[in-house]
Amino acid sequence: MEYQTTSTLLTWMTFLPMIGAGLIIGLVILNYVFSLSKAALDNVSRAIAFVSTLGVLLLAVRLWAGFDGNSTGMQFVHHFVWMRQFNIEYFMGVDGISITMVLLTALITFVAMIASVPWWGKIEGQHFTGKKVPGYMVMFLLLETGMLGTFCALDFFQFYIFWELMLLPMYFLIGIWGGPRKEYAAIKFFLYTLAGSVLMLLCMIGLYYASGPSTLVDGTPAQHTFNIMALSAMGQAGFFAGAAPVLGFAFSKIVFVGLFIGFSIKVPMFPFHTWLPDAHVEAPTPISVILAGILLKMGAYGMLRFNFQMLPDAANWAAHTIAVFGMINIVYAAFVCLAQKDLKKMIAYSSVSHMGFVLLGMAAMTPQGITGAVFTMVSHGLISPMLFLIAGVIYDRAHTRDIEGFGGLAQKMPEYSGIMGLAFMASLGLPGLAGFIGEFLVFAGAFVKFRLFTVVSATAVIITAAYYLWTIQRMFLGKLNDKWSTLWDLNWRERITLYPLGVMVIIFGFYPLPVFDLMNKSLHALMDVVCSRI
Amino acid sequence: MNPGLQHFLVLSAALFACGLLCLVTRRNAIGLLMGIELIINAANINFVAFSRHLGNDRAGQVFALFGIALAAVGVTVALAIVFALYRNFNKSIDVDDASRLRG
Amino acid sequence: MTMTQYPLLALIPLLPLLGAAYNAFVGARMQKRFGYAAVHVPAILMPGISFVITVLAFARLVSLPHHERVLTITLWSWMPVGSVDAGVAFLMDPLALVMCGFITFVGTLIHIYSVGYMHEEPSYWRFFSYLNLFMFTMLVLVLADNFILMFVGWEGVGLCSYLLISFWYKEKKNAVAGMKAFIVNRIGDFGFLLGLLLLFWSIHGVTGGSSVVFRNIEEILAQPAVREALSSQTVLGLSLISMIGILFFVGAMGKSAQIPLYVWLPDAMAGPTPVSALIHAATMVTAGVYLVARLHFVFALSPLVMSWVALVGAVTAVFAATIGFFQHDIKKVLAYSTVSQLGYMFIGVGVGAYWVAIFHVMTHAFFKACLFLGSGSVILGCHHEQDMRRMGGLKKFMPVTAWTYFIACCAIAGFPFTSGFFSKDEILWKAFDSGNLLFPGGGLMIWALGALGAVCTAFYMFRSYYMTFTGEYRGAHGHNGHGGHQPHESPRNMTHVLVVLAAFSLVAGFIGLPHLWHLPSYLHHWLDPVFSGSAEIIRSAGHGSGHEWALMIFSVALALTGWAFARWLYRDNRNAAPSRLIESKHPLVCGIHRLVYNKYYVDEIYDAVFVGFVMWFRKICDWIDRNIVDALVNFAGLFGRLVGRVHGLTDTHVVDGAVNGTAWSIASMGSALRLVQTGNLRTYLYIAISGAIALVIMNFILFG
Amino acid sequence: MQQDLTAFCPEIVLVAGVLAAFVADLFLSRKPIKRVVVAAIAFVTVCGAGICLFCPASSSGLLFGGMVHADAFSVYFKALFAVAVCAAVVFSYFSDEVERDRDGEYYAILLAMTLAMFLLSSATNALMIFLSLEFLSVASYVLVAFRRRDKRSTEAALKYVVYGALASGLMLFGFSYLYGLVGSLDIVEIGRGLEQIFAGGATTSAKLIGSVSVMMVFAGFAYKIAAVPFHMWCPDVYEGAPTPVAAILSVGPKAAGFAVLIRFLISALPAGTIPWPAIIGIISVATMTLGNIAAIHQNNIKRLLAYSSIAHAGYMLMAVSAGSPDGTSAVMFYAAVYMLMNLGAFVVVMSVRASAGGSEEISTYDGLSKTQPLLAVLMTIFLFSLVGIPPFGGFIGKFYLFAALIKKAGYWYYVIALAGVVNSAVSLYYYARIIKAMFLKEPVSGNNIMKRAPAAFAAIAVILAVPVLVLGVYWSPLYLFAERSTDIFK
Repeated sequence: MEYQTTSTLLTWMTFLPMIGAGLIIGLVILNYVFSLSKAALDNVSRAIAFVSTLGVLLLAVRLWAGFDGNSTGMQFVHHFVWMRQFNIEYFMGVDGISITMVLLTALITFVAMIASVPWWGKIEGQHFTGKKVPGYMVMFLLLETGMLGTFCALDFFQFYIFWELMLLPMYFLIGIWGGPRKEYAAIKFFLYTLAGSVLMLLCMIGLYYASGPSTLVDGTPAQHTFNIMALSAMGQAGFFAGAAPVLGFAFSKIVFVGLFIGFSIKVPMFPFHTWLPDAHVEAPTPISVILAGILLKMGAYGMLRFNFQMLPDAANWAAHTIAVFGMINIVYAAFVCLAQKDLKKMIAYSSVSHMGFVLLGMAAMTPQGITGAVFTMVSHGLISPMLFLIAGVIYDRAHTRDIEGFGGLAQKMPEYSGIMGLAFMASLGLPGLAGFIGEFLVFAGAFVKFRLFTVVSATAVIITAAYYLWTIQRMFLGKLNDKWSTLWDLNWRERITLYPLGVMVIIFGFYPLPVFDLMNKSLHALMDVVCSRI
Repeated sequence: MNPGLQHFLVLSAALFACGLLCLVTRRNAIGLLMGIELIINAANINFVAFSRHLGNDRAGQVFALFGIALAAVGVTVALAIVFALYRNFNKSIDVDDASRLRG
Repeated sequence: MTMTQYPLLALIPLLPLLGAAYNAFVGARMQKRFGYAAVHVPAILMPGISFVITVLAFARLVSLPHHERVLTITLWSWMPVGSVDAGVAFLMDPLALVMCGFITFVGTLIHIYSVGYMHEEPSYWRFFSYLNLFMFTMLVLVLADNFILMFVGWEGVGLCSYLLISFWYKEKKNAVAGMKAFIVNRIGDFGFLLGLLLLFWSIHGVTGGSSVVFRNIEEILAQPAVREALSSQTVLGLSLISMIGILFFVGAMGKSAQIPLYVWLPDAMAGPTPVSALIHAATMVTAGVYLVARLHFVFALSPLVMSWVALVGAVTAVFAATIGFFQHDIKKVLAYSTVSQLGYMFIGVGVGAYWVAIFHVMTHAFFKACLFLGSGSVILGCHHEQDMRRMGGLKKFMPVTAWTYFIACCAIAGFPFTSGFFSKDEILWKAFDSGNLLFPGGGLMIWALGALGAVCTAFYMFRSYYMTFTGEYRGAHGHNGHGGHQPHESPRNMTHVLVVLAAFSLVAGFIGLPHLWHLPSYLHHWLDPVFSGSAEIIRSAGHGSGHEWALMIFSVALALTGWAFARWLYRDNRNAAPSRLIESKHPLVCGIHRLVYNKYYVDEIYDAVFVGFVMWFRKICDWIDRNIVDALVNFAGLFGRLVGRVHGLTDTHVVDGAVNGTAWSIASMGSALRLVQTGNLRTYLYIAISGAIALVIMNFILFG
Repeated sequence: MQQDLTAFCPEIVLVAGVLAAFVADLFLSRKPIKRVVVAAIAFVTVCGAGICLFCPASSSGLLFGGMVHADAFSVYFKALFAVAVCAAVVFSYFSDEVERDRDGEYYAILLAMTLAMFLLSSATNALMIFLSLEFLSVASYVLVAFRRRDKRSTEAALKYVVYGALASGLMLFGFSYLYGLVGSLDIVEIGRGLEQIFAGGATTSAKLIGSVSVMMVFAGFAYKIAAVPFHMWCPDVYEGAPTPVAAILSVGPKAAGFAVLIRFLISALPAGTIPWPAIIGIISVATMTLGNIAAIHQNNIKRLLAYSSIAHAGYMLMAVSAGSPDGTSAVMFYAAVYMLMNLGAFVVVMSVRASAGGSEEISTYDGLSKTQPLLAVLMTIFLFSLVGIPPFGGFIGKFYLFAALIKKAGYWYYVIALAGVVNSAVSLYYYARIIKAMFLKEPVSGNNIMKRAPAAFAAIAVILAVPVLVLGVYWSPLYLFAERSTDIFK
């Protein structure tokens, strides 16, 4: 079906941060002419960034309000021809799957922004929030544009542009504002993701030339297309399954593998996950928050949007393998968590483990499985930011994250311990908190397809509890280590980042209907596509 | 007996071979230039021989003339550079001395 | 089956949640500003009101016809995906009502008791907030109308027990105990989860649709076709239904501390005594029994599982009881007695006498709570002394405690006409009379084990009584902490609670009188509609009433024997036999003693095997991750090595990884190229010419 | 075949410019004025030539008995050269590496070089190809050797000249055999002749000689575009030559080489003769891989950029090997983008070199983002564009290259494309190294700015950066231009 422009909201949302970035750049240039004081420059750029992220959040609320959960199609479509060569279009739109991610992005980015400014709470010593502020804010805003664009783009080429657009800011954000081994972490992140995305590039071009004729939005006929909706329609019609083989493999399968590798590096999936711990450990807190909260979801989102929606036959062919990798992610990463001494690293690996649930659920291709996978994306998108913020709180105070080094903190920081307990419990899937619903649905969905894998994965329920509780015990319980007798409890800056997330985690634990209402219809549409080929 | 095409070709091939040999064996800059001259002239002989073979086709002869001319041009520039070499690399035109740029 | 909407139902769990929230968020400030009352008054009020509502609900139920006694309220649909029709919905049927009744009642009492017990505690508010939270989760567990909501309560109580066990977290051992409890419980939850999934999808496989709501599943399983399918299809050599039952039973084991998952419960005594009384004796630990009773329509279908449940229960009953013999810590004794009593309850559900099991759950709640609170009062009186060897003669200091404790002992030992007597004897009789145990002579065997457990119970309970309350006070000397201090009776609010509970442990039995006496058994009649579904499956061996009389008398005799022994050995601490036994050098004797005293070294074995394995395996995984995956996936070490190179070879782990990953890497190739680029003109010419030749040759090789 | 010279006016303008420059150099005595005047002449000339390009006549037909074919294809490249040389004139004027006392010659030779590139891009006859190639080479030799008293400059020139002479010698020899085989020098004629030979009309020895000679001819082109195995001069020459010269060498002659290569391959080697796509493919993979891998260890920025330019030659050859109109237009598009971003990078290098007292080590760039943020940002743009990451022009260029290959849809092309993407991932290492130095490292107290570099460099860099950015999001005009220019081959 043909999508005509109905709203430019998404475009505004996506490019608002970029406008903000432009303003900050202008400010910096002005600063060359009549030099402002550093403090002034910093605060103004902070303000600009803050306002634009806030604006995005408001637009996101508007989006939510205007979204009709009962239609399976794309909404808020903004669609025009961008480049006639290669029939590239500018095509923005959200359906039930992507809107959850868009809302999540808007929210988490705003939270991360609050965590990136030194307001409403004292920050002592050298802190990244005081370092090269305008540059940080510009990169941060560009990153947001990239993320939103990736979730909204419905033209493969456009998607790719946004996808890569995210890389550069991320590289700098980790590389400049990161921790001691930032350079290594940054380049590693960059190389892994780039390696994945160049593969994706080839597959994209391959799909383009394999695609059949369609018409551009303005009605001109096109021999091939990048339009994701058109491509999906063709793929669901078995168009790519029948395409000419590549390097001796069936076209759809090899393209599936290529795309899948590209996305699974971002997820990250088992053997490609090693960039994540390094990136997380070195990145400044807000960037870890965004990394865990949103970037990881992009991989999974891409899998749903491309691998599953466009190449259902190959998806069914690969489901079993994906499930195996999901299982490995879940269990293996859980065990690795158990071995970590660095709090942030442990949390990073726990993210790997939780994204395994997403993989497992998707692979199952049952209603419960896919719904669970997407819901896990949402809940993990709320929980893991909390975890990283929490890690950041303690690091700002103690300048170390060595779990063994702490002990008895609960006496000095009761509120902190409480919120951390909440986050940990949510993350280990305690029923009644958001983490559980996704986890349970994934297990429920996968059990019928992959009984063994599900049982093995479910053991992670125990391991996860083990490493979280052990961490709590080592950090918060027991005798207070005198070294930390000077620590102070949460300040307002940290409260306003942590509490909203905590509240949402609890609410979605008992009342997840809003999320389901958003995504159910689209997910069912997707399932009709994928599951019909089982 | 009057020489036919193949004689000339053999000659030119021989010259060409000498030229290459000369290029890879000589350390003296001038020697290298001579090697190049040999190669170019081998080509010129070919051209002339072929043009003769094709019934005095003018193109070949013209090409040969241009070849000679350009060889001259090339060598002029080359000699200038060799001179600079001689000046900069304390009175030596051994090309092996000029091996500072590497890696 | 018609069901009655009853909105008030939602309040029963929600009120305690409210109390928990109140204390969690403002409790601390309230405590500072208005004193402790501001904390405990709401905390007590909430479960109190819940109790009142329960009573109202009872009235409402009674007003309904016998077989339609079901109240429900659905708040909202929870995760409407496919046939997962879970809602946030509560259901109260007679079974739930009984549970609810004594939970709220005993719970409220224990809240009151805690006011006295915790009066010196600085983070008083935290304690009450946890306690209320526990009430909430426990009530959710009991009132849930579907598996998933029940699971919320199921894990919630685990969480609360974790929080309360490690309440005094400054002691590392408390923290560890809490952790242990939670993780062992999670192992059970693992079983619960898989059981649920298997049940859900098995039904789905048979009928095409499925459900997670108890009543729907019961109706589906009532269809003979479904029963047939589930018992005929097999998984891993077991019939589906048996596998489901076993998995659920694993869950029950974890929660209700049955062999092999009982190890957490004794350690759980690290928590404050009211917690031990409420969670680790009266309510939470019986959740497993409740689960089996709730799922009677599943378990009844599989005699195999039933027999297992009964057997595990019986063995646990004896095993734990024997450990009780030599424990010195008064709370440890009670802990093991709890484990063993839970064993009895599982015998009950195992032989299909569900109502009796619930009966015992209830009576046990009274007398065990009484015992624990008594011990708590003792501990408080002796200034936080828990070792019975440093007590003795407390009767004269704290008479009320002593008497109530004694009464509770009689109840648990099963002296005639006490509550324990009725419930335990009924269980033993049902076991003896059970007709659907798979192994031959099963009934007799289970009964024998139960009887053995009974005598042990009587013995160690009275042992603890005599060691504690009779003889001379041994605490003052050698106990320099409070040297000279005399033990004192606990404040009134505590003793009153003790009295109430003691009274109930005496009389509570009369609601379930044995049929033998041709007197009405109210409880049986009350629970009848719940279990009627599986009633026809449960067969009795059909022993006559003569047997029953005999057994009853016999078990009374057993109880008296145990009591007599204990009295002879420990009364007034006169008899030297116990000390001789302990000092005895005879290898066999002291060997056995050490074995039993150390709880058969089960904890040590677990540590060595399971914990050891996990700790080893995590190291392996970590090593693999750092040295193999990171290296190999760095595209054959290339990334790692190059990054290392690009960043000045500083990062040893990358380079090592790369080296481990691969011997050959592009980086080394790059340095080779540097050598080729010698800077010598003639080399270049060589290469150029040979390159040209290579081109020509390649041209021929490839394309003739 | 028309005989009026209107189609030749750009070249004529250039010739006039060369003469004017020489004359001015001769008669003006006062140095400062002379510099300005000569540079101005050069600038105006190139602009003039560029403008002439766009009068329709300049792309109309054969000249000089088929020696030169002024067609759309050549016009595209000529426009490229015009832009490049315009930039070159400006930054040469501000660079202190061009010896001030002799820059009259410098600009004259620069113009001559431009003329040579113009001719090369439109040459359709073996003789013309050889002539213009030599012309170009000789001009480049002189420019490379321009710093007479500089050891490195001299050494570079020596290597360049000998290496180049060898290559053109081989080419000449190859042409002589081709001439013998088909009896003509016009490349189209050669094409026909070879077709007949390979159609089976002739003996295998003829085929043998045919392919050998083609290989020899190819050596000449390969040397111009610095493709393996004729690349070895490239790093040394770039390092030794004055930076402005290196800059212009890295884009001008390379592009010209591609122009003539494509023309030759398509006209002289039609399908059925030599299976050049395969050979080019192999060479392209070898070239890009070698370039990228060798670049990783370089510490001299110019040398690094030299290797990167080799790698980029490999990328472009990749599309050449597709041997399709798409491939051709992709190469042309890429050549343009590459010209912009590579010149940009070199300009930044010049600026840093000027401010850091002639140092070309990568360590010079430590903390550049602190000392000269603007330059650092510009350099980042150029480098990421070279890597081929959106939203920069470089990505679009690469996209077209890969697209051309994949469209061909053959085992062989997929393999090459795969090699291409892996390489562009690898290339990130050494580019990121510079970026890392600029942004992630702190400035070393040793190499703080000694003197201010002329602002002109930054200005040029900005001017070059703008199209690099714009082409990242809006590139159709340029691509259409390239596409239309390839029509002649359809």
